Amino acid sequence: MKKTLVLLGIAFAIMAMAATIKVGVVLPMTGGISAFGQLTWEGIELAHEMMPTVAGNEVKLILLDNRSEKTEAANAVARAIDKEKVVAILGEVASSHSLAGGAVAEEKHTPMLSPSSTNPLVTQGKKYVSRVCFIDPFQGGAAAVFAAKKLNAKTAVIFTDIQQDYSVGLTNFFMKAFKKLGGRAMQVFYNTGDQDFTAQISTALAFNPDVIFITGYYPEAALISRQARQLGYKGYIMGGDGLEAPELISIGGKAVEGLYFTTHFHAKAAATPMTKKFVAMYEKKFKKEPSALGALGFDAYLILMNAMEKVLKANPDIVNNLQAFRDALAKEIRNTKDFEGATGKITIDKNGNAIKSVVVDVVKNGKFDFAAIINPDEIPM
Amino acid sequence: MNQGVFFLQNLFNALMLGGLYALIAVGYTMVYGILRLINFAHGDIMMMGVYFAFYTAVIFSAPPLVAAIVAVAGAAGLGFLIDRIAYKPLRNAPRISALITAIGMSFFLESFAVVAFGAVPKPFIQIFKDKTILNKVVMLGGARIPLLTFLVILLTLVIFAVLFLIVYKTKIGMAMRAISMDIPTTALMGINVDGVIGFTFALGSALAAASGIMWAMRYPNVYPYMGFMPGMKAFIAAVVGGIGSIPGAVVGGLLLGFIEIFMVSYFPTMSGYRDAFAFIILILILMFKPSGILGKKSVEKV
Amino acid sequence: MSEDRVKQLEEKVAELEVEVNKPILILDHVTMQFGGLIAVNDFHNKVIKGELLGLIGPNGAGKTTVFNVITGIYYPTKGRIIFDDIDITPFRPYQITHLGIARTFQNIRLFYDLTVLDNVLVAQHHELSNPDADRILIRNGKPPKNTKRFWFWRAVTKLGYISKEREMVERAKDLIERVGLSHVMYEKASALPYGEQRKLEIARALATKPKLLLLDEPAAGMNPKESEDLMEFIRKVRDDFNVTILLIEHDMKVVMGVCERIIVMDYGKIIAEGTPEEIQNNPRVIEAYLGKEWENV
Amino acid sequence: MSEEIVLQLENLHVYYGAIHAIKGINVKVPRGKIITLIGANGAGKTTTLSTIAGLVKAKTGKVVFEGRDITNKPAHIVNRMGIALVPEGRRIFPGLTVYENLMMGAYNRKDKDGIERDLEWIFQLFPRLKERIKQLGGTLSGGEQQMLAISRALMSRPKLLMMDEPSLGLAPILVDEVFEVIKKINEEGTTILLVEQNALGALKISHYGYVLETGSIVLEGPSNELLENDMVRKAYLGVA
Amino acid sequence: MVEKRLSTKTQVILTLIFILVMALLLWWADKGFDSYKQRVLRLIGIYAIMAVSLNLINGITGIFSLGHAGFILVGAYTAAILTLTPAEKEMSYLFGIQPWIKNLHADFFTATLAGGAVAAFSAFLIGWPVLRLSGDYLAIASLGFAEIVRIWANNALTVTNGPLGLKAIPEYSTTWWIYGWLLFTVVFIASLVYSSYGRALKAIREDRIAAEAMGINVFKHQLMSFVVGAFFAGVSGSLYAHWLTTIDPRITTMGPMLTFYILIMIVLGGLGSITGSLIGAAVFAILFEWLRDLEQPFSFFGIQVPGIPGMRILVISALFIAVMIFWQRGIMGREELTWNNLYKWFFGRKKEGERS
Repeated sequence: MKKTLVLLGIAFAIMAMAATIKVGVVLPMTGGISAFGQLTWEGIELAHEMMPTVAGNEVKLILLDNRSEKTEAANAVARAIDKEKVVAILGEVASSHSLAGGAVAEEKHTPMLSPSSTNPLVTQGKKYVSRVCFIDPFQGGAAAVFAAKKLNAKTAVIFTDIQQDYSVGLTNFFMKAFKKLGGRAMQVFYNTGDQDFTAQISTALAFNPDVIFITGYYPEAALISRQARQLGYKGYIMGGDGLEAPELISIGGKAVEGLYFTTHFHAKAAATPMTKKFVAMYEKKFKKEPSALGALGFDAYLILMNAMEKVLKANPDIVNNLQAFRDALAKEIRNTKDFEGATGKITIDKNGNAIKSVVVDVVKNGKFDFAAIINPDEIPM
Repeated sequence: MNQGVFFLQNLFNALMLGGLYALIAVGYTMVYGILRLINFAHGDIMMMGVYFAFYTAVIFSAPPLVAAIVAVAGAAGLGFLIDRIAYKPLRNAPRISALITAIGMSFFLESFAVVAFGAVPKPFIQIFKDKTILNKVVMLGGARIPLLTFLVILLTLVIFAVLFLIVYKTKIGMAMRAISMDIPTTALMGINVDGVIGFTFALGSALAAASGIMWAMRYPNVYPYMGFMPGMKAFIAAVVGGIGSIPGAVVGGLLLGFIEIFMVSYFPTMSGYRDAFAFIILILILMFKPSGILGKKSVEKV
Repeated sequence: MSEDRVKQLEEKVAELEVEVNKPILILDHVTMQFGGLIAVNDFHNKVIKGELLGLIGPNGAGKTTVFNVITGIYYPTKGRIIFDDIDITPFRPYQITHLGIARTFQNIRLFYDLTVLDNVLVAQHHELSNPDADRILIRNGKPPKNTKRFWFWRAVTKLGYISKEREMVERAKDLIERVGLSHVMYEKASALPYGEQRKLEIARALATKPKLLLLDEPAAGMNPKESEDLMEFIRKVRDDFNVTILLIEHDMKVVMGVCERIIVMDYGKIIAEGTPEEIQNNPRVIEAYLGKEWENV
Repeated sequence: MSEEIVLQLENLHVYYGAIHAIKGINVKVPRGKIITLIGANGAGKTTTLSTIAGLVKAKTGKVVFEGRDITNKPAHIVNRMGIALVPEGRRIFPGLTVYENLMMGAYNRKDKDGIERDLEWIFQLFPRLKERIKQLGGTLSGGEQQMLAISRALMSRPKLLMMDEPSLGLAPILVDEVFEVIKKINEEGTTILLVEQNALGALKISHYGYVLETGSIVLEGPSNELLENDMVRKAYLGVA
Repeated sequence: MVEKRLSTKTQVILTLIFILVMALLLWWADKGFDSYKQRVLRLIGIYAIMAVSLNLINGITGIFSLGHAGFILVGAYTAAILTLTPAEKEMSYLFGIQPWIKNLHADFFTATLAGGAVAAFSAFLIGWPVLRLSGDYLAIASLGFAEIVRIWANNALTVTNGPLGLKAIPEYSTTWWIYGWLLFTVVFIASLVYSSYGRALKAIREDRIAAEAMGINVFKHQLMSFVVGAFFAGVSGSLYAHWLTTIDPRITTMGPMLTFYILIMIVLGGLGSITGSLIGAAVFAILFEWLRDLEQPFSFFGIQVPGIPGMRILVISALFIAVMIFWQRGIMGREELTWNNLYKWFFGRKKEGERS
């Protein structure tokens, strides 16, 4: 009798200890940039399937849509923190949303980990907001180095999506670096959702560029490449991480063959064991090639879990003190060092930015292939 | 590229874009012509039509032509249904109510597409492969012109002619014109007004799907919000040309296509303002000739 | 007497007549053209202060267009319109109203979602808020109506507004009483029966304090009994409110019964002018408009 | 004398929102006759015709046409059964030609020869329309528009022709002409239900009349008797 | 017959009591609510200002404007540029900054006023061409102007920082600021609407030709309504910017979508009803957050339903269409929730019998 009671007591104690940890995921699942949200969510879901518990506690993901709107981006973060009582937030995708949501997270002392917001301002001056991706000055510099040194380009035309802060920022950083490396550059603008770029391309061709650098996202980039090739452009086409999506190839077709873009990972480049595992799992579950956004979402989840595990191991009872848990977690995320994620070895510095190499991919035979790797020290800052 | 070739190239680019605008605008203008309703959902019907084609081709591996026919028929049915469910109950309501409902319908179709098809863009090119003859490029005086451009221009002309015949030479066309003037009296003539309006919606929506497919062949990127901007521009084209007038829609579409392409080509620094051009033209036209280039002036009876 | 002398005397008489029968409104060779259609063709006539003038003619003869030209809704193709010694041709409708011409419409145009009281109050708004008509009056050497300045801010802050508002309401209620609509004071205009809507429209026009009142088919849709009441009402309005009235009407009984002078239009032109008796016996009018039935009434 | 009743209204009630516009009226229209409804504006005359034509829905009561219940049938069905309405204010299609306007009336007819014959008949009735066959409806004068509206209704070969205020807004000289035409059409075999404010004219040509006041029938009888009726004379004929 | 009504004195006292009670409630909410609820509460206040101001233009005056987002944008940018310090601006403008823009600085209240004023001035300029049109054309032209303004903001890098938008705007919009401005908005617009100006505006809505024949300078009054509406739209823009702390000229942030949302609010509340707009704004803001539960996985009679993102907007748009079809007048119609109407509601039932 006594024995059973003791056993029951132990069982209860274990149950009490094994709490459910809630993690908020705030993404644009609908609206203008919902594609990014949905791709990121695939990676997060996958990682959650792979690692559904941390230190014996179940992790519950709460997905909140922000309809690609700023108002909602901020509201959803507030809701996750106050209503859902989440320990941490994964998100958001677009830098402008991360800025709106990040302000709320910072105010409420809740860690927020963005998978793919590359604008430097997102983490600037904040203690609780971090990211697992590199920042734009870094990426723009790497792309300029690749264009000038590896492709020997002297002239570049940059296609800027005037509606995307990401694109405008990246353009700015690329131009600065490219000019520093002795190149000449010119800019043309387009708008998100544009379908016809023949006018800009005709203008660009008059400049006779060695390289066309597209700083926007893949839907337009695929069309720009197609139309540029149709209009007889023979030079290089390059882009940033916004180009990485299987649709670049399916929409762009032959036109994107030989296109280079900077990105976060490639199976061949940063051969961590996790990369292979991620690719295999992703292809099994979604029956398609993984996307960079998916990989970043995947890494964001894992880095969060990694930090959580450390916090919980040091102090298992912290589960019961939400605010202490959040504070400790925010600090721990910034202690991440050489974490082996799907996108390579990731270190998060004390400002909350990830330090990692930039990978350059090339489209070859209708597939993304590894082309080069640019390390942080190569970039003129 | 020399100036002549540059101009020729842009000329055909403009014809292509303008032709596509015109095709979408014709559907807009027909519905407006008879109901005085700005069917904000028109661009979204076009989007649905493209999805119909995409899924018919992907799931049933149907040949492109079959997929196109299914899409056109599906969109026609959808247009008819939308009219029955959302617009018909509001026939006698203030026009503003119908306009607001149309905005709601546009939201609805977009979010329906997000939920049902996902927001990740789908590559339309999977159906109409790169090797399709339409994507072949013709050299013309140094300019490179895809065959599709000629098809769009040809189809715009054909559709315009067919519509002209329907509206001016058939009984149902006469009924459509009568409805645009006076609905109850048309009903008194023994004409099933809702039937004729439904037919107009179906026809306009079928046109939207047809132009949507061509749009997707040119810009092979299918996503739930793809209808918004073309829809908006086509609407502007319809107003600029004279809303309610089919030749006006064609003129307006071409004009818009020309201005957009040529402004961006010859003033590349202005390309960020590209969408603003459309609105500036719209406002200028509304200021100086509110009934549009080919529209008839209507005098308010006092 | 020489012919010159006769002429001189005639001119003298005419001058004296002008003194007595001073015209309040002169339509000076007014032509209104819409595209190819000439709706009003060289209309040249006047309205004498205090008279009750009728304008008749077949449908499409251009009667309502004459009203629209007078009230500034249309700008005439040719000609001038002089009201109370001021050339009002280029003025906007609201300015013309402010100078003292009010009208009703063929198809009643009330503010249907507003109460009867509010309908009348709307007509008083311009007196307080419209300084630009004052400027016209001053420019033409007439006394201004002393529009309140900063009326907008008074209305918002209610400073110096409430007493004026009360005054306005009193005046409106008084007017409504005088036209016999006080039992429906707080009803929406849309809830009124047809006849009362007509009366309300006239009351609303009177609330603008007009010198000249234009009535566009006031008896339309009334039965003979109602029409008779209306005639009484129109005469009463003219006398009580001291206005000149110009009316378009189809109901010959009303026109013949109430008007002192009648102008007949056909195809945009004046084809006859005179007293009711003269009109009834004018062969041109009988042929174009009245038909034989009226010949011997 | 037993007459065949073409149209019968049985205890018809119609509401516009909260307004009770028609309060239980009973009307019979025998074949081959002209029946008139007279009354002041707002008495419910137009509402009655609109309800029969299917433009307005009845709350209770029945509309029976040739033995069939047609209450609240849609307007185009009612028209196809053989009832044509010449609406108040003529309502011709201003942007269609005179010919197209006439063809709108014959929209549901398939008999080309019959249409041809009826056109001839109409041009005999209104020679002026023939002259203006290619003109747009909107360019006609008021009287011509009224003729066109009547002709358009006749083009559907109606068994019952309803007319709403055909004399409204016409010059006195034209009013007589219109009544003449109505009489003529009736004499050629069409049953007519006529709504008029011009009570004198209407009663002169009709066989039987109903007097409507605020939605109810207050008086009915053969037209010549109504012409003599004191109440009618006072209220509607303007004769003291 | 005399209308049943409360005396003015009673109404004033009741109103003052109501404002006091609301202030107490707000004070309690400000202390007791978690930040999420507070955010929604503040958003309701901002939406309410937007809705009431658009309602003045659309509902009261009958100008069917679809350009409200443009005025909100102008107000938001003006105010944000003013409250950001020159140093902060220097840092965030990547493409350089016009020196005169850089050196502008003001406190929050002045900035908000300036936001309203610049919005009002832009309405004054835009009004000249737009208000010459009517109906659908006016709607489209105003939408066009709002888009032109937005596209300009997107391209004028050295003034607005282009698509990068303005970030790190101080979070000045407290509950008190927002509801203080809301009170001012409602009082201002209500006293305008319930004056001879308001009657004139309604007359224009009902029939502009008849209104002009009544001596009303239709254009001037429409312009006045447009300018006043735009002023408060600008104010709401400033509050919005200082609530969100970051703004950009994106189509989803300040584009037609925002106008459509406000339109939904005022139609839901009842076009032409100020209190209806307040209710509409609250219903809209709360509904969007409340319906989030639809997007979470839930069990429905034992069946597990996976969370589907997008269900909210799908349900809301379907609901909205249903409202338009079955309940066109919205919650309040053109009526107001006034003391008199409440009084009539509760005690005035006999009224219909009284009239003969």
